[in-house]
Amino acid sequence: MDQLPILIPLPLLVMALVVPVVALARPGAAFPLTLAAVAASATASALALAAVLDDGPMSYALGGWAPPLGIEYVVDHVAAYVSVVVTSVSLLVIVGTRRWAVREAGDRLGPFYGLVLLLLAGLTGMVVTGDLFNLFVFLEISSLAAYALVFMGGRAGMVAGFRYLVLGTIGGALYLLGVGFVYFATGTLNMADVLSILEADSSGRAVQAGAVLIFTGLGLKMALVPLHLWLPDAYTHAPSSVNTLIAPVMTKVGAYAMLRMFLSVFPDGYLRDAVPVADALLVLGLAGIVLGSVAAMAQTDLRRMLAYSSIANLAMIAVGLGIGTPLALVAALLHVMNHAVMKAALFSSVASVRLATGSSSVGGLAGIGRRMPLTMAAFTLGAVSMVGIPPTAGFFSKWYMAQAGLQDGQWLVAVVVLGSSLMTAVYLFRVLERAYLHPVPLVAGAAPDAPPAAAVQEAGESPADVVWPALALGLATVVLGLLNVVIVTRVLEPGV
Amino acid sequence: MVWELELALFGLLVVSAIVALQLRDLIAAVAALSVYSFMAAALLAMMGAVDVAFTEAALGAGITGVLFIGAISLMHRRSVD
Amino acid sequence: MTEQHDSIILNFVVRVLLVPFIFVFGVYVLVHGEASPGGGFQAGAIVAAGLVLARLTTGSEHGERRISTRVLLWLASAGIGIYVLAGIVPLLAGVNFLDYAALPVEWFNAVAGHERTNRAMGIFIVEVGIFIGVFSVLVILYDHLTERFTDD
Amino acid sequence: MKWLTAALLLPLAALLIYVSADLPDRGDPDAPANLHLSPELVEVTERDIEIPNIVTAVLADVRGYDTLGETLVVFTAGLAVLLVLMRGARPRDSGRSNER
Amino acid sequence: MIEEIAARFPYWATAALIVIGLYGMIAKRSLVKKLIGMNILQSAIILFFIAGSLREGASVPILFEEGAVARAEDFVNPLPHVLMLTAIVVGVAITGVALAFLVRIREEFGTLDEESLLEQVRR
Repeated sequence: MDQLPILIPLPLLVMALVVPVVALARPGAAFPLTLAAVAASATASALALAAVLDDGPMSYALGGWAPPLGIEYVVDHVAAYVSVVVTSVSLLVIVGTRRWAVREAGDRLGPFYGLVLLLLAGLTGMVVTGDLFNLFVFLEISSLAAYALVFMGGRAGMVAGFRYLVLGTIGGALYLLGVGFVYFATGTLNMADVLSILEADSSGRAVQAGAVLIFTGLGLKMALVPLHLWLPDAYTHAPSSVNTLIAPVMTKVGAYAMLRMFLSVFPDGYLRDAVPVADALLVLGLAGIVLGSVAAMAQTDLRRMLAYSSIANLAMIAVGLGIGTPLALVAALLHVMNHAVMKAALFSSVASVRLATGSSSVGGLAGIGRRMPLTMAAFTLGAVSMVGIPPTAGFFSKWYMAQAGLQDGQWLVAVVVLGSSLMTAVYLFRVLERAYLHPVPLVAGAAPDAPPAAAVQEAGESPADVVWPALALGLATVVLGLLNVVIVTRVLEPGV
Repeated sequence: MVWELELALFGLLVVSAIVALQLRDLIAAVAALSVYSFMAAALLAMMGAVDVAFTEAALGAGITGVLFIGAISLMHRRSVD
Repeated sequence: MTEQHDSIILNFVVRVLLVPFIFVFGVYVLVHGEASPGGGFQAGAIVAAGLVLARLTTGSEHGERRISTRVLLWLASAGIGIYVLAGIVPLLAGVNFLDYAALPVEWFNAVAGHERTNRAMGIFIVEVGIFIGVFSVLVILYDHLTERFTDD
Repeated sequence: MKWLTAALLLPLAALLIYVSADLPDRGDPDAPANLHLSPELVEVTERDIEIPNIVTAVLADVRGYDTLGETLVVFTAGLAVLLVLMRGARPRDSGRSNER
Repeated sequence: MIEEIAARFPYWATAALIVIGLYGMIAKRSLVKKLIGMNILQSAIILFFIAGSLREGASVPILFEEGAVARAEDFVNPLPHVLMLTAIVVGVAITGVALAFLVRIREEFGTLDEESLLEQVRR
């Protein structure tokens, strides 16, 4: 049981090496092997979470070299929690997108699933690591895999993938540069060690510059507002098997890395008093919520709409970090999970709709609610949670966030959070209205980019292995909403 | 080490970086990039980082240059900037 | 890039004199990486460069010299697999991941189980794994970058 | 566009140069980075690892997990190239996956 | 003045290189030039780390004499070297993938000019 921390990324790493080779001979084996690895990793994460809840944070010295010298894995409440979220959401998503993967990757299933595993290995590695440079290495693994997977998505995906690569590399380089400044000021790379040295003496411009550069780099990776330009195209044009996976988990881990900087790298209050990072996050976050929501309202393609809504929701997490009180951090962390689950539900159901009708435009959805009741039920649950209506999970993170804002005297936060709920309602309920209340069009070409009406008329429900993961994610928003008190008091509050 | 020599090399490095970015002929630009990498490797060796210098020469200058040329030779050589 | 150069002299110089020398140098860099600059990454790059040089002079249309992507992928997986195994074996022995001191390499030295030697041995094993992995991935990269033709 | 970029990058340049005044002098033996971990690494290499090249020892053993991650980056690159360029995998579905 | 230059010039030079590289990545329209800028940026960061790890009067981090007691002050700080070895390899991997993207984009669009690519996609 002492070995639990390494067992979180290890199955993914090992299987990433095995899958491409096995798939050369038996392409059909790629999917079950991938699934087994992700399931193993999810199990390890869950066990780690249980162990942390019982015995407190775990530290693991890789190679047996004691921490400041070697690399350390730190599994505390927050890390175990995020790792459980990432692995279990991706488990469901991978099941649900199998058909898309077969269609989109064709005879390249081996490399495809290898990259998916490496992406997840990178993300889980980032989550549990306690070393600044190790974070960079795993960040690059997951980013590189994501660039290639996005690039797979046809002509537009190619351009989006290349731009993603250029901007993502700039983000990685700025992060590395920031780590360099911190290293030259403190002489160490271990997060806990950096913290203790900075607590003794945190004066000096080098650390300030390091903090600014690290947050700019991570801001690029998590698509904070002026740096979000890569995200809409990448999410829209990525293949369905890919955006369903990266939209829920990828940027969330970037946000988590930022939170890590707050919690265990820079001393308490340093990012507020010595460098204006927290204020910048607050302002940019508020701007991002507004801009993302407004842009989402203007979209006619579901995937692009959800991409802009992702920007708004990530900005909400940034707002939580910017306020910086324990309550706000709890709200941000809760939103990390909630948004991962509901975005996965929404993207999965969009993938299911595209599988049946071949289109993801809002215009083409008329009457789809009766044709594909289960898929649209999942979509509705995700949408309701996204808007933030009480029994669902989305309500609680927004509620905590507004409360944290009011407590801190930032009434603007509460206003913007409430406003974002209204705007989300506008763009998502428009979809629901069309899906449930409009009749199926009888004339082809009712909307310019709609599929032929026949496609919607003939569309039945997608196969069970596509629908049920989406529905499970949709139901999870309700379950997690009901369980939120337990999650907050047992997992999050001890963690921040 | 004599720091003036390092300073001179750094100056050359900046010049070759600008040249690599401004050349219109892509093969020439890649050649300039290789020159840049080799000078960086020399500088790294001067600063006592022999392992890094070796790697930069083998991977950064060698392999990167080969991959660039391999990819570009299939394309138009002129860039529009 | 793949047209055949029919110069016998070029062919001879490169394939008989230069490439074997580069390969030997690469292996030297790998084996000597523990005492002097060098190691798996550099050796992999050098040997891959040697192979690329051979491809450049003689053209890669000739099937004889091609190592297929299939084999290269196997090699890459196996090479990095060696590294991961060097981490997992200590894990099975009950100590932390990548703790080379627990590697079962006593057969190598008479002073059985001496930790210092074990670690050196572990490093060597790992470097060999890196070498194989880096070499094969670089050749995959080169092959696929240069093999696709556009019509102009 | 070019001028906009330049306008964005000049503050960065100014920041980097402004901050450099606070970095340790070139070759300063008392810089934090030279005092904190580097002596331990030399000691540990001499005591626990039977190879003379400190960089190799630290690379492959003390920070061996970083190096494992690094080889995985290389492997990722290999898989990425296969996914993008593998022959026989013509983008026959690019039209379909590209519809808006 | 001279001392100031002697103590700081590596940082200034690497700052200049970083900015040049970023400029190439953002402002250049040719995708190949963007990648050249990316390589300049990566090398600049490597130089930055190594320049910061210098130690006056220290030698290459290799223990030459077996058995002789090594004094830590005799060696350059090895940790940045290790980190930068990793960074170089990561950089080459990214460059390789980016070049694969280029080849594929060239095949599909017939151009590597960013403006005309975006135009073609928007159409």
